[in-house]
Amino acid sequence: MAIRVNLITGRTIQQGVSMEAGKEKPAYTAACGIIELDPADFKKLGAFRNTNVRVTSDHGSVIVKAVEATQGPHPGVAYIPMGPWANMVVNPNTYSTGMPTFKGTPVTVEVAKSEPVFSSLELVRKGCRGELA
Amino acid sequence: MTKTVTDVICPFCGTLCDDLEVVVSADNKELLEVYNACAIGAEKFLHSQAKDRLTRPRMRQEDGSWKEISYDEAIEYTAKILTDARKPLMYGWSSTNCEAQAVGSEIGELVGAVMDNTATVCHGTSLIAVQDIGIPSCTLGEVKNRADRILFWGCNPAHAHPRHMSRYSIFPRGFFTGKGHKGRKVIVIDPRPTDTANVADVHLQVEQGRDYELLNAFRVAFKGEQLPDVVAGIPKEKIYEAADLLKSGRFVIIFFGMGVTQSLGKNHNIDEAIAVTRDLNEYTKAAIMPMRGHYNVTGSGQVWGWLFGFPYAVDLSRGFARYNPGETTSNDLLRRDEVDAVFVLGSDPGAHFPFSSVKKIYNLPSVAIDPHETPTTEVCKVHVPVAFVGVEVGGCAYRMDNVPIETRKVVEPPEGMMTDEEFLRHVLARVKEIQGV
Amino acid sequence: MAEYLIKNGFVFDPVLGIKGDKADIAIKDGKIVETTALGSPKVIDAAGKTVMAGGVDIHAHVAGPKVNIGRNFRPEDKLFGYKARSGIERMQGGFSVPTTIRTGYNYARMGYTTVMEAAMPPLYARHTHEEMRDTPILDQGAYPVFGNNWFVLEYLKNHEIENAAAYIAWLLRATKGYAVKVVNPGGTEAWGWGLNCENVHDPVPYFDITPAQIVKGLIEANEHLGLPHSMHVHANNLGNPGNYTTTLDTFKLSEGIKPNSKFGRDQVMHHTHVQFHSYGGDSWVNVESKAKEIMDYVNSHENITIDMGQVTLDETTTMTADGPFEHHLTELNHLKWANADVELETGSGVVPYVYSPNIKVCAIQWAIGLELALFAKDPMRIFITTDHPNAGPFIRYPRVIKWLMSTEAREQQFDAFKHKDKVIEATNLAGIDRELNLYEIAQMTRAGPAKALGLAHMYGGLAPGLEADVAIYDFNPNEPYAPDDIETAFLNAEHLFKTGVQVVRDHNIASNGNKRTLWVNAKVDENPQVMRDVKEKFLRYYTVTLNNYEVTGHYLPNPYVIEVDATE
Amino acid sequence: METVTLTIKNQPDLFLEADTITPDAFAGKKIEEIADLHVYVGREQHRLGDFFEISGKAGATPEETKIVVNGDLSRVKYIGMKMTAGEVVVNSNTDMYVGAWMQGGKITVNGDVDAFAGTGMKGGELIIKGNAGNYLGAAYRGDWRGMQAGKITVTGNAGSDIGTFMNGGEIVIGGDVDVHVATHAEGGRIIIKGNAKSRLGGQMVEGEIYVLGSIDLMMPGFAYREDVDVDVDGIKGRFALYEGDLGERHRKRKGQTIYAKLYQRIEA
Repeated sequence: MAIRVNLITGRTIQQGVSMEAGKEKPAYTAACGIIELDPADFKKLGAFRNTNVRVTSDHGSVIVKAVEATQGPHPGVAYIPMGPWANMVVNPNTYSTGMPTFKGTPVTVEVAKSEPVFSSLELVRKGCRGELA
Repeated sequence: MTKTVTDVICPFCGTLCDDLEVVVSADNKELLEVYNACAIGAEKFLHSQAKDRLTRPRMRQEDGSWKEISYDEAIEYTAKILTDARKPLMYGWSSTNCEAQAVGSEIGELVGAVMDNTATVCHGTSLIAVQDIGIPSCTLGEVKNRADRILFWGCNPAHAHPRHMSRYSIFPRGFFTGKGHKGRKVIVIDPRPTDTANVADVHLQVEQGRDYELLNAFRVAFKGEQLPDVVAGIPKEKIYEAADLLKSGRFVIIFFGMGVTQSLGKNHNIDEAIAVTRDLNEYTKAAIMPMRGHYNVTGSGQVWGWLFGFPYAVDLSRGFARYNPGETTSNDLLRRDEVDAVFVLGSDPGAHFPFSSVKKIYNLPSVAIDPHETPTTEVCKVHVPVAFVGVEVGGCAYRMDNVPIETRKVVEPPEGMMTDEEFLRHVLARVKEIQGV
Repeated sequence: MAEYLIKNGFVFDPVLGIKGDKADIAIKDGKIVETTALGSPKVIDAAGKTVMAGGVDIHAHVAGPKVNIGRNFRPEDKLFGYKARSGIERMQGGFSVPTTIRTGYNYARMGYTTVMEAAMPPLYARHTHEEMRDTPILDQGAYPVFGNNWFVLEYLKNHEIENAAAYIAWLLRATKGYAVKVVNPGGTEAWGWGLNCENVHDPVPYFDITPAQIVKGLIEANEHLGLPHSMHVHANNLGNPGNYTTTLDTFKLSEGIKPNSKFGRDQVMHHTHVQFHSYGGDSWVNVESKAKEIMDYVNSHENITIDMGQVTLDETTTMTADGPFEHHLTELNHLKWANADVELETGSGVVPYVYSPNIKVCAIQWAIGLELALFAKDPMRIFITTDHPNAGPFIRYPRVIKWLMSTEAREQQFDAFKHKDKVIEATNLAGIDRELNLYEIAQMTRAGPAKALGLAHMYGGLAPGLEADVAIYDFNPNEPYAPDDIETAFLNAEHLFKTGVQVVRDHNIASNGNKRTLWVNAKVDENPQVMRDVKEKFLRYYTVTLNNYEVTGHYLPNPYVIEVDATE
Repeated sequence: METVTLTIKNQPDLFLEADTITPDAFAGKKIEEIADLHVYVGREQHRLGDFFEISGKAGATPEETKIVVNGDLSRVKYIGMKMTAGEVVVNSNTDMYVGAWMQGGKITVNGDVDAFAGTGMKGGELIIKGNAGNYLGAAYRGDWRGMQAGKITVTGNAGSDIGTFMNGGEIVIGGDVDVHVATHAEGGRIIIKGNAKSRLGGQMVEGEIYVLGSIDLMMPGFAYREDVDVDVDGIKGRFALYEGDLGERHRKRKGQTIYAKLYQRIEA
């Protein structure tokens, strides 16, 4: 079962705190290796809260944990805190302004229970070495 | 015995709070407590004390493992990749002081680098807009003392600038604003009902990516012209209402963030928001301000402004300064393979650039100067840990309203650790040796 | 330090009273000395050339927040206008708002050695000092703005001169400032509400004080302290038709006040860029020159000095602490507008502007500026400026000198105007045949401004004991020349010495110099009330703490402190 | 008219800055002198001859000089920059700034061009047989003087931000365009024969946009006025006329407010 949503990214206080505490630490993965979905979208996806999901766009794919929106409702809009996980799938097109399109990337979300959410360092390392599925 | 340092500046975000109190050990070696800071700021101070902190440079080996190297070796490697390259990218410059930025600029001049800062993925598009239409703005104290209409557009200070609302915008009581929050009307425009929206009088849940249309609708409404029934998901009645609410203020301030700088339209969103502010000055007093992220991204734009004439994306490769976002901006340069070495200081592109750009850094000669271990240090060939600016060394930083404040040193860095400025001065000297100047 | 002997030049020096006679100038240990004091100097042959003291600019916007807004928001001002790095010269860019590096080099190329930043917002003093630090060669100081400062408004409302003086002394120390600057008194505070004060009796909203009270009170406070420079004012109503009456009203506020200063100045008011304040008529249709009326007043009142603010007919960038004026300007030309109001202190605006010879008003402005200088009876009291970059970039000073020295050059410009006849009709210039000589130019660009700044003991002349700031121009006044030869010569000094260091050699930058930052440390008696007020305002209204406000240490790597004792 | 033919022989490993490939730079020069003209790779200065085989003969003046450039030029910037006269033919895709700030003469590109082609164009003709990138015929950053005069013709599609701050001249796009068309324009004419997305005429003061295809989303600041018959530059048909940007400033003539005009075709 898969759903299409519009992905945006940005800061959260947890992202900020865990970033300053060390991006190599699990707390950073817990804060940013997630996707916030609206309850309505959870229903469509037919998944429980806190399930790992694969998020795929035209630009890439990443495994994150699906959690319920903390600042909702926003049906049809999904939120991944700014960081390496979001940046695996955001639209890099700058329209010749220098700014990638971090907000407003159409993505597919599908349940991927058994697949792991990598830490930030693992994720970029594996990505650079072409070791990601 | 411990002692308390007062009036400490927080080196996290562009709010640049300067009222922190920090308790340190008598010998200045240990930082014990932080008061008045937000959760993020406090964490930044405390993390400097982490026991597992890296204190020496390291170089990536063939087998992928790290090998500790001396600062001299790190200086040599950095000077070499910069002088070997024909067009190195020197990126970051936002989490450091203006003194380091000035030394870095001189290195960039000598090696013909492209100098870019984190505005390139944050408020760079705001800077483009300012170049196209200008920006009526003010210091945060003007907001505190005068503002009775506060509009947050595509920004969420409750999470990104936690003390902004209490120090400057929504809650403080100022000279002409003795009633504080009660005397102000707060509007939030965001595709999500954010925690900031929860403290607002009005929240317009704009359809994501349609800010340009909604801003245009405000300008049409100001002029009393007809609107379509619904714009960007907002019924026209609500737009006319919000427009009147702004016009009826004595002093309107608009704060905006990455919700508009990074969405479709980018610089155009900001351009139109500034036009809205210009329009409001026909009826009352209005100002607009970007919610700058890093605590000194503004400073790097100032330093490059007076040295080169441009606030970011400055291409020095031809011996003079050129600028054109879309060409001289980090992500375009990396995506197009326009640069042949990467130097990063005071930022984490590994975490905050699209992965396609990160992969390019991985494939180039690269060095990261950063107190932390980060996705950037993970993909660079050499990592140089340094002292924390604003904690272990002072220096000038510019607040989001361009007000310069001298950050303070509150504790000693770990034994034998260099500061950004020290490391850069050594690199500069070595570059001059290599080039024979 | 090397000794130099500059031999056989035609010397123009108001301090020594030398009017183009051949003389030798001796340099030793950074000072001008008697030629007999030299040992084995390097000899510079100045035969057939013009020798003057280093130029002194009393009013230019070259460093600080609004200048950098001008740089950063005008990439088009730098397009194709750069100069590449070479040798000791760092890279340079920008035309109307040059980078700090180019600012230092271009002033030096014109033979200038001292340049004052005309408006420093106190809260941004660090920024202003950082830019001056990165401006090579020049000695510089900056004027903090006081005319809309809440402390000043509250003290002067009750005519508390001593308290105002104590606060001025404190702020000069906190910001490392040089003089008391006033911009659109009261009007910029009014602009905090989108309003303005358009004449000297227009009350300031809430503060219940008038611009006249502010200006008079600041003159008195300035003389109470006996500062090196006088109160330096940009009056209300700048740039509007008919504003000359406001200017005269402002002048009159100085009547009967005598200078109290050990620094040798005779004025108690310096009024800047008077060109912008000398308009008659009541609209842009019938605007006309009132330079005659203005100069009749100035010529007959010795306690006033002024500078021109000469329009140079270029595309430039206007920038001023007169916030409401810049808003007015952007309404007229629809170009990009930046505004930067500063809590409790001041404000500013920045707007690009194109002074076109095809536009009648621009041509009239051009004529008015020149008329001011040409009507001047005492060239020691009126100084050449372009209010850089407001009326034009400073790099045009040599062109202004050309216009002042040559009726032929002025006629050439008149002929280039689209509305020549209308311009002649609205101005006096066409009927003026006066041509200034190099001695008068030296008064207007060296000796005069140095004296008005209270720096005659350092700058502006070639008398033994003064700083060895000496410019040598490849210009022979005793041979026939074309008007353009004047501009060429003064745009490219052949040699320039700055406190004894040769910074320009054979028309090229030879050294980044030994730049100093001047500031005034005025000692006053303890004033507990003022210190209480300061603490209270920082606690309640400022967004930085008092302990994070003062500019200290590395922002002034090479400070030069002028001590003033104002204690009883 | 004399012709100089350039054929790229060495590909730059970064990008080649070749703003000297113009009739103005070539005119009156011998082939050896042309080969000595400077080009840049990053901070390195090279000779044009280091990268190109150069043959033929330059005319005495730019007017009499034609330049033909062959080979893969997709990593070459600035061809035809600031040219005032003569002709340039590029038989390849090429990179940024083709014909930027050109004042006269004619450039034909038989391929695609990247961003910033025709930046700040003052005159002449720029013909692109393939697709154009973003900021076609736009103003340089911060400048309120965009395209002043001349004509740009694109056979294929164009990117975003075409005609920003346009004051005059004409841009004709054979295919589709991306977002933001004629932003801040105060004059000139843009014809889009294909489809448009959104943000047409945002903050537009004066000038004309013609769209023959579809428009995803109209700016709220553009109001429908009436249906009109159009016959302009070979474009005939019935068009819906919209005026705007109602939120923007506009001058008045004889008491009438002058708006920017957007025509969308109803039928051919």
